[in-house]
Amino acid sequence: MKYSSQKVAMPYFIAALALFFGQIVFGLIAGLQYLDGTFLFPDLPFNVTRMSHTNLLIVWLLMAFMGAAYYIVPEEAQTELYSPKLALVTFWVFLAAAALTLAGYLFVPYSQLAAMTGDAILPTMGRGYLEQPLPTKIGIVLVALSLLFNVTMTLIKGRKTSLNLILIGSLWGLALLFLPAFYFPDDTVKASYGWWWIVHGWVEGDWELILGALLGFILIKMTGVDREIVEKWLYIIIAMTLMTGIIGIGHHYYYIGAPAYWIWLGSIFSALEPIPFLLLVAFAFKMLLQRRREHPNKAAMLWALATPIVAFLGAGLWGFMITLAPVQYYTHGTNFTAAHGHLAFFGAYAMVSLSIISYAMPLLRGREANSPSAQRWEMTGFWIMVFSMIVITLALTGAGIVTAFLQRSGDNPLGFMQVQDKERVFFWIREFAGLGFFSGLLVYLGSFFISGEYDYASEAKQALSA
Amino acid sequence: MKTASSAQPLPGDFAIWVFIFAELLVFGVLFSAYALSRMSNAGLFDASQATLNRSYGLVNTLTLVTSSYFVARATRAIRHGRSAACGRWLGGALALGALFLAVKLLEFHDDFSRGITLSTNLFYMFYLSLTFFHFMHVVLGMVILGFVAYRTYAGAYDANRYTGVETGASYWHMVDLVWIILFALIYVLH
Amino acid sequence: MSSIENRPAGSVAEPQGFLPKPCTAAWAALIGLALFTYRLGAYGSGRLLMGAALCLTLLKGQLVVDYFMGLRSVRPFWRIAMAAYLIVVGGVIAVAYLSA
Amino acid sequence: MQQVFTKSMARNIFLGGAAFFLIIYLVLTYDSWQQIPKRDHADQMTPAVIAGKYLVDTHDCIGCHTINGEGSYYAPELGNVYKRRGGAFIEAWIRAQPTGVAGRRQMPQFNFTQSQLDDIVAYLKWLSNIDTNNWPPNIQG
Repeated sequence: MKYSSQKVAMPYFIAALALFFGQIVFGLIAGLQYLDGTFLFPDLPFNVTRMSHTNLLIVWLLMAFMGAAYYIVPEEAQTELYSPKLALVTFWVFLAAAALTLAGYLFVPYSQLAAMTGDAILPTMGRGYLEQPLPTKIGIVLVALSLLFNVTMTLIKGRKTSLNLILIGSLWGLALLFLPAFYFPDDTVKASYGWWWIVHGWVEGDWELILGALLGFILIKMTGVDREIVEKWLYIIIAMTLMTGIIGIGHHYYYIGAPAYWIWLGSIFSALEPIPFLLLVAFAFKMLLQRRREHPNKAAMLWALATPIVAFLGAGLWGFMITLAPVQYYTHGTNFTAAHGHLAFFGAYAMVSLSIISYAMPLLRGREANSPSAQRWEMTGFWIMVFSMIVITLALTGAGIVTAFLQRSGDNPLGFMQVQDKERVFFWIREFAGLGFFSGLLVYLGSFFISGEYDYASEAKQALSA
Repeated sequence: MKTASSAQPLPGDFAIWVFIFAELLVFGVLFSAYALSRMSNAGLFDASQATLNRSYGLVNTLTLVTSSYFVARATRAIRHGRSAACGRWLGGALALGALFLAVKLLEFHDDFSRGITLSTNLFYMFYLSLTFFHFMHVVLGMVILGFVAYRTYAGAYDANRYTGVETGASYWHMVDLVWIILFALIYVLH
Repeated sequence: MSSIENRPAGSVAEPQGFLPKPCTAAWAALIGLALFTYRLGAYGSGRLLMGAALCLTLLKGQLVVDYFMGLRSVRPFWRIAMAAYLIVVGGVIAVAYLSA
Repeated sequence: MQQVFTKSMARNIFLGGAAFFLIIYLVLTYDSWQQIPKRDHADQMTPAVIAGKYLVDTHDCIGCHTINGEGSYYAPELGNVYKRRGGAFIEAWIRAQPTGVAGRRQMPQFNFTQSQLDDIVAYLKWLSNIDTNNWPPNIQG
């Protein structure tokens, strides 16, 4: 850490981890409700559990991205943050808004929440991931504007590296792509066509740019590889992302009422969407091989290298399996999609957030790296979480395949609940893997409470005596 | 002399070749998709194809091939250091590119006034998206060539420095190559 | 951008005599082939005719690759890669049309 | 020697490529916008349909159900539920919730009025007539 204003990243990272914890708790409840439909009903209906689970995901990722931006932008620009105070105020506003919204979900029936918050004036509620009441949505825009103002002003007065341009540009993209959240036409087909501008635009477009920038930053810092090489790779990767991903949005348009040509265009372009993820894997390992230093933060390196791999599995491989129109005809709207969503969100965005936290938190706490025992805890948490998430993915995939065969095909297709009953074994596996993930998360969080820093001298002595 | 020349790298900046191969891959997939979906709809494809005015396709083929030839001459000229000639050839190529666009727009206008859209049938879906996708490549190619021509007039290239010309030229030839296949596939084969 | 001074002079020498430049000859051939393909399409249908049109198209493609792009004078790998591309695409088209 | 793959070249490809595909997407979206009202019979969106849609949104139906495959996978597809079950069944079903059967997934009681139920059914009926390229594969959704 080179600039004292980078410290504002710390509350963002801590809040991100706390919200992450909350997300997993709601995930466990939702998983249990799949098995016991009366669990916590009617106090916590499934839809409320689910929206809490998904909204916490988005908020903690945004927290982590914002923290990362406040950490990276000054360091890249080689100047103090324009206004650390504004960043801190923004943090509290954002956290309070998130907490209020969550309380609204939990304690007020959704339709009443809509009536209370003026949804009738400008209807925006009732869409996946965008369940937030109107005031929260406006709050998100204001928070984003504050972040953009702060980092852009920092950029203007400082050094303009390509990495910083990509990061700040993609943050602008993130904010702009949120604006269609205020467009919710009566025509359901147009509404879902436009809903994908946000969801696809974020996770299969703009966020991949953020992912690239964060990973690029970590790799520059940890491997000491020449910035020119890293930035050139970054441009190639994000070029491939947008060149495949923009028309690739068509793979969401096959069966929602949009014209038939999307079946061809979406299939072709989305089939190419794994390419940038593959490039990301190649990039990360190429940088590792060309490294000019051995960074003591092994845990951060592990996160950074695993991110592209798991992202490739989740977004690339699992996405590819269901992206072609003839396949999606049977898997659309099944747990196969949920399987892909889980591994892709975790592998790409959760893991890159945890990577930057793993890299930056020790520095924010005044040490280059945590003590080896803390790192061992962190890496144990890493393996448990990654393994558990892969099991969750496989279980959901199994459930999705069962639906595709029993409910979607054959001469005598079964009804929805009949098929769900036959998938119980997969939902049990998912729930146990979820508990595994939760324990991994506890181990991971525990690593933050192991004190001490990386001691070069004793490590060197140990290495020599071994 | 022969052995020395065969060891030459690809003309122009290597980055453009990555781009060219990626584009060829996408067009290759699109062409294959067209051919494969015709398998089960041959009658529909042939009947719809018969409504196209093949002459537009021919004129555009001749235009683009000639334009590509001009660009080849421009590359040749700059390798000999004749930058004024290079600029003239590039200008001619750009004019032909504009002619291509004009003819194509005329054809699109015809199509639309016949009430044809992407949703009319599978053939027109492919016909319109393939030709429009290619149309956009011509536009992009002209932007690149225009930039190269401007740099040529500004004196940025000579007998020793002409990577830029080769880079733009390579892209333009790719646009030409794709059209040659597209012309046969969409307008001729049935 | 660095200069390219070590290109062999032979590949860029001014042509001597009355023979047209290779790219001019290629252009003339391309124009002729395009007109011919057009005529084939207007003439009728049938596997032989269409097969001929497809082959001529691939030949035109290779002419562009060799003489316009100038891949005749670079490492053979690239020229072969392009030829392979044309053959694969042409092959898929041919198979699809034959089994239609 | 030729300069291989400069950073500025990579950046130009990124900017040019992104702009290029964005334009193509905008053109396609323009066309889709013309087609969608025909495919979903927008002319049949009566005030009842629109009111029903608003009720479906503000009760977060897609928090458990899917509509044309979008939403969550906890409860059956609603895009074709009108064709699967018919209006009378849907009304009766919504009124009868929650079933309270032990262990079975529960749907809350929303206390809709009769006219609200009519609106919801009108919306579900409109949904079931959208041209979704023959999805879902069968009536089970």
